[in-house]
Amino acid sequence: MTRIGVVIFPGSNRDRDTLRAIEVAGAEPAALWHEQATLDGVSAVIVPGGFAYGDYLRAGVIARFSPIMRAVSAFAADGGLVLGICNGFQVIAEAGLVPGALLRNRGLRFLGRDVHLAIERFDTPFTALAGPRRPLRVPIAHGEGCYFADPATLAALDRDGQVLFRYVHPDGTPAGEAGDPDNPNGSLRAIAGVINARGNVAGLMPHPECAIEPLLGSDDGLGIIRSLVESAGAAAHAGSAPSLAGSAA
Amino acid sequence: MTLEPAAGPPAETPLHRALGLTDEELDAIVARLGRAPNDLELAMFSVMWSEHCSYKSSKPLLATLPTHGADVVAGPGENAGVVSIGDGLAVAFKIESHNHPSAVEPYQGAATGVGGILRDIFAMGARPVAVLDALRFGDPADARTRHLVDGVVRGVGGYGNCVGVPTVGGELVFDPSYQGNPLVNVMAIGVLEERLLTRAAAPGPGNLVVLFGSATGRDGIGGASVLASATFGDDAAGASKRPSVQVGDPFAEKLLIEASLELVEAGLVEGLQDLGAAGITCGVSETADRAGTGIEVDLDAIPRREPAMAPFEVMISESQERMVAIVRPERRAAVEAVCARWNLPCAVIGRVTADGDIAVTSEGRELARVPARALTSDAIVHHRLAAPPERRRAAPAPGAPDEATDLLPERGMDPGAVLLALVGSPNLASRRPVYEQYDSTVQANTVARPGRGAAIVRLDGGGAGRPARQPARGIVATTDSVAPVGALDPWLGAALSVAEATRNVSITGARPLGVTNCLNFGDPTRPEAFWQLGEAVRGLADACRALGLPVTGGNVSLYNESPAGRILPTPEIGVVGLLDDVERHVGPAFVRGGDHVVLAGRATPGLAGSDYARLAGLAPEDGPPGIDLELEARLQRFVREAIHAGLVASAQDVSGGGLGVAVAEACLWSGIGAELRLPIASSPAVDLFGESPSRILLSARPDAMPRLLELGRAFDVPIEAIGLTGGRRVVIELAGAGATGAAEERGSRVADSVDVAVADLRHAWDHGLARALGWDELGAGAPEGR
Amino acid sequence: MSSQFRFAVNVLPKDGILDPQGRAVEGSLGHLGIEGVSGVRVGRRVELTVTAVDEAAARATAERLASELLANPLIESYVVEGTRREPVR
Amino acid sequence: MSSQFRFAVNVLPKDGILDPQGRAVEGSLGHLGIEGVSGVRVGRRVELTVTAVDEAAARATAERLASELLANPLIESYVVEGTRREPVR
Ligand SMILES: Nc1ncnc2c1ncn2[C@@H]1O[C@H](COP(=O)(O)OP(=O)(O)O)[C@@H](O)[C@H]1O
Ligand SMILES: [Mg+2]
Repeated sequence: MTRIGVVIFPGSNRDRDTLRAIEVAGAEPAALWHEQATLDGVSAVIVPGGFAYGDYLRAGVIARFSPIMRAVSAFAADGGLVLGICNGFQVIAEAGLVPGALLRNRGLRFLGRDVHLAIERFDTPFTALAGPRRPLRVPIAHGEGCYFADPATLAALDRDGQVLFRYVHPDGTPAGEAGDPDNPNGSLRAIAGVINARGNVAGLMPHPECAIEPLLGSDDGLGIIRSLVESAGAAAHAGSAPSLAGSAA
Repeated sequence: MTLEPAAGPPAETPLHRALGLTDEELDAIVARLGRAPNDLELAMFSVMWSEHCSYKSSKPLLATLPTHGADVVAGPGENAGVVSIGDGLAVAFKIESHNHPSAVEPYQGAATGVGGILRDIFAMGARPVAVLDALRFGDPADARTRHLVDGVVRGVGGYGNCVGVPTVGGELVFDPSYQGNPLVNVMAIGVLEERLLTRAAAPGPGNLVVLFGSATGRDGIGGASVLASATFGDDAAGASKRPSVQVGDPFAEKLLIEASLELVEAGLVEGLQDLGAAGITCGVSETADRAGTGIEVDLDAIPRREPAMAPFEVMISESQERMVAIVRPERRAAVEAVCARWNLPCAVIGRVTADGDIAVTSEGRELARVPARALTSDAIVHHRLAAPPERRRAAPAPGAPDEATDLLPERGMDPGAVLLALVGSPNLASRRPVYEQYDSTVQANTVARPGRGAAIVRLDGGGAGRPARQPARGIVATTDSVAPVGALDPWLGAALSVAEATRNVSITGARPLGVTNCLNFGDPTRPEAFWQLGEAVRGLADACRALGLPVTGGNVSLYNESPAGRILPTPEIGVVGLLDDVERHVGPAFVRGGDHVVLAGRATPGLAGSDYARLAGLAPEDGPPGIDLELEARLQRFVREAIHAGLVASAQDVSGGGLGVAVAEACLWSGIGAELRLPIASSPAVDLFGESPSRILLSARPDAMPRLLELGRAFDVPIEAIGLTGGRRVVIELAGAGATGAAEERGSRVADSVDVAVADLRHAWDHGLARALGWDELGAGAPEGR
Repeated sequence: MSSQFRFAVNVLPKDGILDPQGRAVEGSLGHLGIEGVSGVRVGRRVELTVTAVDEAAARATAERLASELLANPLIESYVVEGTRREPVR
Repeated sequence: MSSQFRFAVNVLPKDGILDPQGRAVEGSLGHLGIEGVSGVRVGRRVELTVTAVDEAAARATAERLASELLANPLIESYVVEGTRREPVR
């Protein structure tokens, strides 16, 4: 079975949710402790939500320096699949694995609610099985999720198809930038998630791993987790970069 | 009366009084020691014999509560109540106040309140799975109130969100009586494998006392800092500069949770105790007393955050995020390894002894020696004077003849307009602006989030190495307090609170497991306040007995008075229930058009204490509605049975704002209207907006109706079909002799029908709170800091 | 005639008050391979421009803002730093 | 022989970066009845002690900490302020 790793920092708090979501999506979850320097041969890595190292100073910045992140960066550099969710997105953004930064929500309050999300591309390892249903309804829970990048970077992201998820109104029309409750944190261009240029590292603020069963309000997030599981399985099977990097690390 | 705060105690004030102990209490200490205490011992007594730690005024009252139940595995006296739920699992839960710290520093007060109650849960070996916050403030338009609400809500979120425990419910109530003294009560719930149940005891002389978590600073020394000037030569200014505000570190708490649970799961600890009020003194004396042992504390071994701390400061510091474990010597290394893994400082600070004393040593010298019992179970008990107020308004006895207090047509009010006003009023409007600041979904088990009715959290979801159970069960939780009625009749207020909280659990289909409570009252040396406390405890006990429920724990907060006034006596009731199959829970919103709407129970007269009374005024001699506890018990059994039999589509409690608001909510949550014809038993105001208890608004498919009505008869519960769901308006026609007669006598038309668009109700409900608090809709608030 | 003055208000946790952020920074130094750093305190810095008739009046405004809005006197202390006169724009 | 040096690092949002906290401060001036305040920027201030052989080495450490940890160059700029030599305790 495909093994997907979940990084556990001190202060991670959606690690168990993520491990379980991987199981539900049909793969074998593997916990990766922040102090370890290797990835135990997993086929993909999820950096989960929470408050790594308390999110003190700036969300994600202290976690970025932990030993496991060196391994994650090397894995990503070798083409390994990495998904950062919420705090995990903040961590990989601080680590420079994806472009941009996550600022305080414009309303200056933590927000925990459901949002609507459009998937902008279905040809990535993170979204291949996520269609066609949209917009997705998934929960958010964060205080620092306002996506920021300078104008040139923003233009390039849109041009190169690196915007993976966008906040939208319930009817699917794009949310505004400021003063629109459907863009909960005031992210520039309503960006909720991005992918790196190479297409193997993605991050998003909402929580697909907490939207995997109707009992809890939505299973719209399952397609994202399943996409990752399938892509990781395919990559491992083909003996391509991810598994090599994992065993070599 | 002092006009200016004194910089320090005048030289002639005896130390014990400066520490808050009375002469009588000093005598009692001397009697227990057989000698005069030294200053360190006196400091230890002063914190342990505080009302907060000793329950010296409330203990005799609490002893009258029903606490037994077949499934109760830990009751009052433990850090949290624990009830077995079968399959080897148990649920731990408790509610606690942090009123006074929150009044001083709302963010940190609320944050450390969350931290404290969570520690009580995982000290039992339970993983915290849910938090509920019950908040009460003064006038929402007042600047000070707004500052407090903002800070408290940020504090609850700031802590709970970070530690990864979902905040799934709570309350937010405004009443002028809380203007100078807000209430911040927090309830936490945890789940544990019963075999891992851990007690806060220190058995086995020779065992080690291990302190782990944050280092000890001068936090919360507060009143005791007089000792610094009195005995340690600090000048008064220096003493007053010592910080008394405790600052919480939720990140440290998260590590503490994981480390504590790992220690418990690995079987490495004999006992576990959180350190809160009275710090190490409380931790060691309570654990020793529970085991009939003593503890010798090596002061020098305690990790400090600050230089030059005096012994008394170390012993009574309330630094947050600390735990004490009792550990066998051969397991020391294993315990240290777990703490190191979680990067938590950890130190052996003492040993369990057989002599029953708490001894404190430093550099080989003994600084204090006090019997553990004298600090805890044998602390002084005060039998306070109780006296009822001279004038009070009592509820009519159950079954008393109805007396119309029909203000509604008299004032020429359109009941639809009243309904809109109620739905948008600060106490009834949506709490979304508040609970959206909380993470309610972390742990991926929240089935019913905050917003409508009781919270539901799935158990047995599986994952992380644990098998999923089929069907998955669920925990249902709520907090409630009917404080305005308690001000008129404290017995009734407490009984109504228990009835409402348990009803809110029962209407989901869950079986209530037990009751926890936080008694927020005034100065117990004031006979009327103490009478209120006594009556409330009696009401709590009576209601729990009638419903067959144990009180598994709680907390008492007294002296909730300020120059601005006294709070309504507020018995905050927390209830936890169990759903055998979480998928089959029933919600409060209508689910489809064409269902029958059914009212189970019957309105009784009395409007005092209701939201309608607050909005519209009422006859001065009107009393609050009474309660028939037997009917309440039957009603709750009926609704659980009906849900179990699959007869119920939705079930909504009738409480704040009465039946009118209950209908409005069931509609506006679903977007489905209703057309109802309400038989008026006493008066339109009472039947529409009265808050008499023991009523449930149900909806059911037409084909379920015969069996539902039959079940009502079987349980001897009055039950009436009052209309159908459907459309986009809420229409309630008021029918029956009572209404027509009363209204016609006054020469007005029968009280007009309620006829309001669901969308209008929704709008009023959505925006009422933000408007009342002056928050803009996106939630931009005051800058941090202040 | 009024001028503009730029101030900075430094707000830091009071001595003796727990500073979880400062502790977290200290705890991360190992991973960064940085040695010899201690006593870390983390606070806020607020920079602002005050338009007033003279520096004394401007400073009084900055002080008021600091004490009433920017710092929580129970747990934080502040210092108003300044000033640099700016041309009125 | 090494000495201790105390530094402060001021981290502020770069020009052009959203600063909702600064806006919030400006927005609440009205309630306080404070006038003439503008251009509010809210950032962080970190104070720390560095033990090193000399001031240059100490400052280098503080600079490294500031650039690698305390500020995110995408969105923030920083200034290292110092220094006051402290007696080694
Ligand atoms: N109102 C009450 N009803 C029942 N039990 C109570 C009540 N108040 C306090 N208790 C019990 O008394 C014990 C001491 O309470 P408390 O000092 O708040 O505990 P802790 O120090 O662990 O927070 C607890 O077991 C608590 O459950
Ligand atoms: Mg306790």
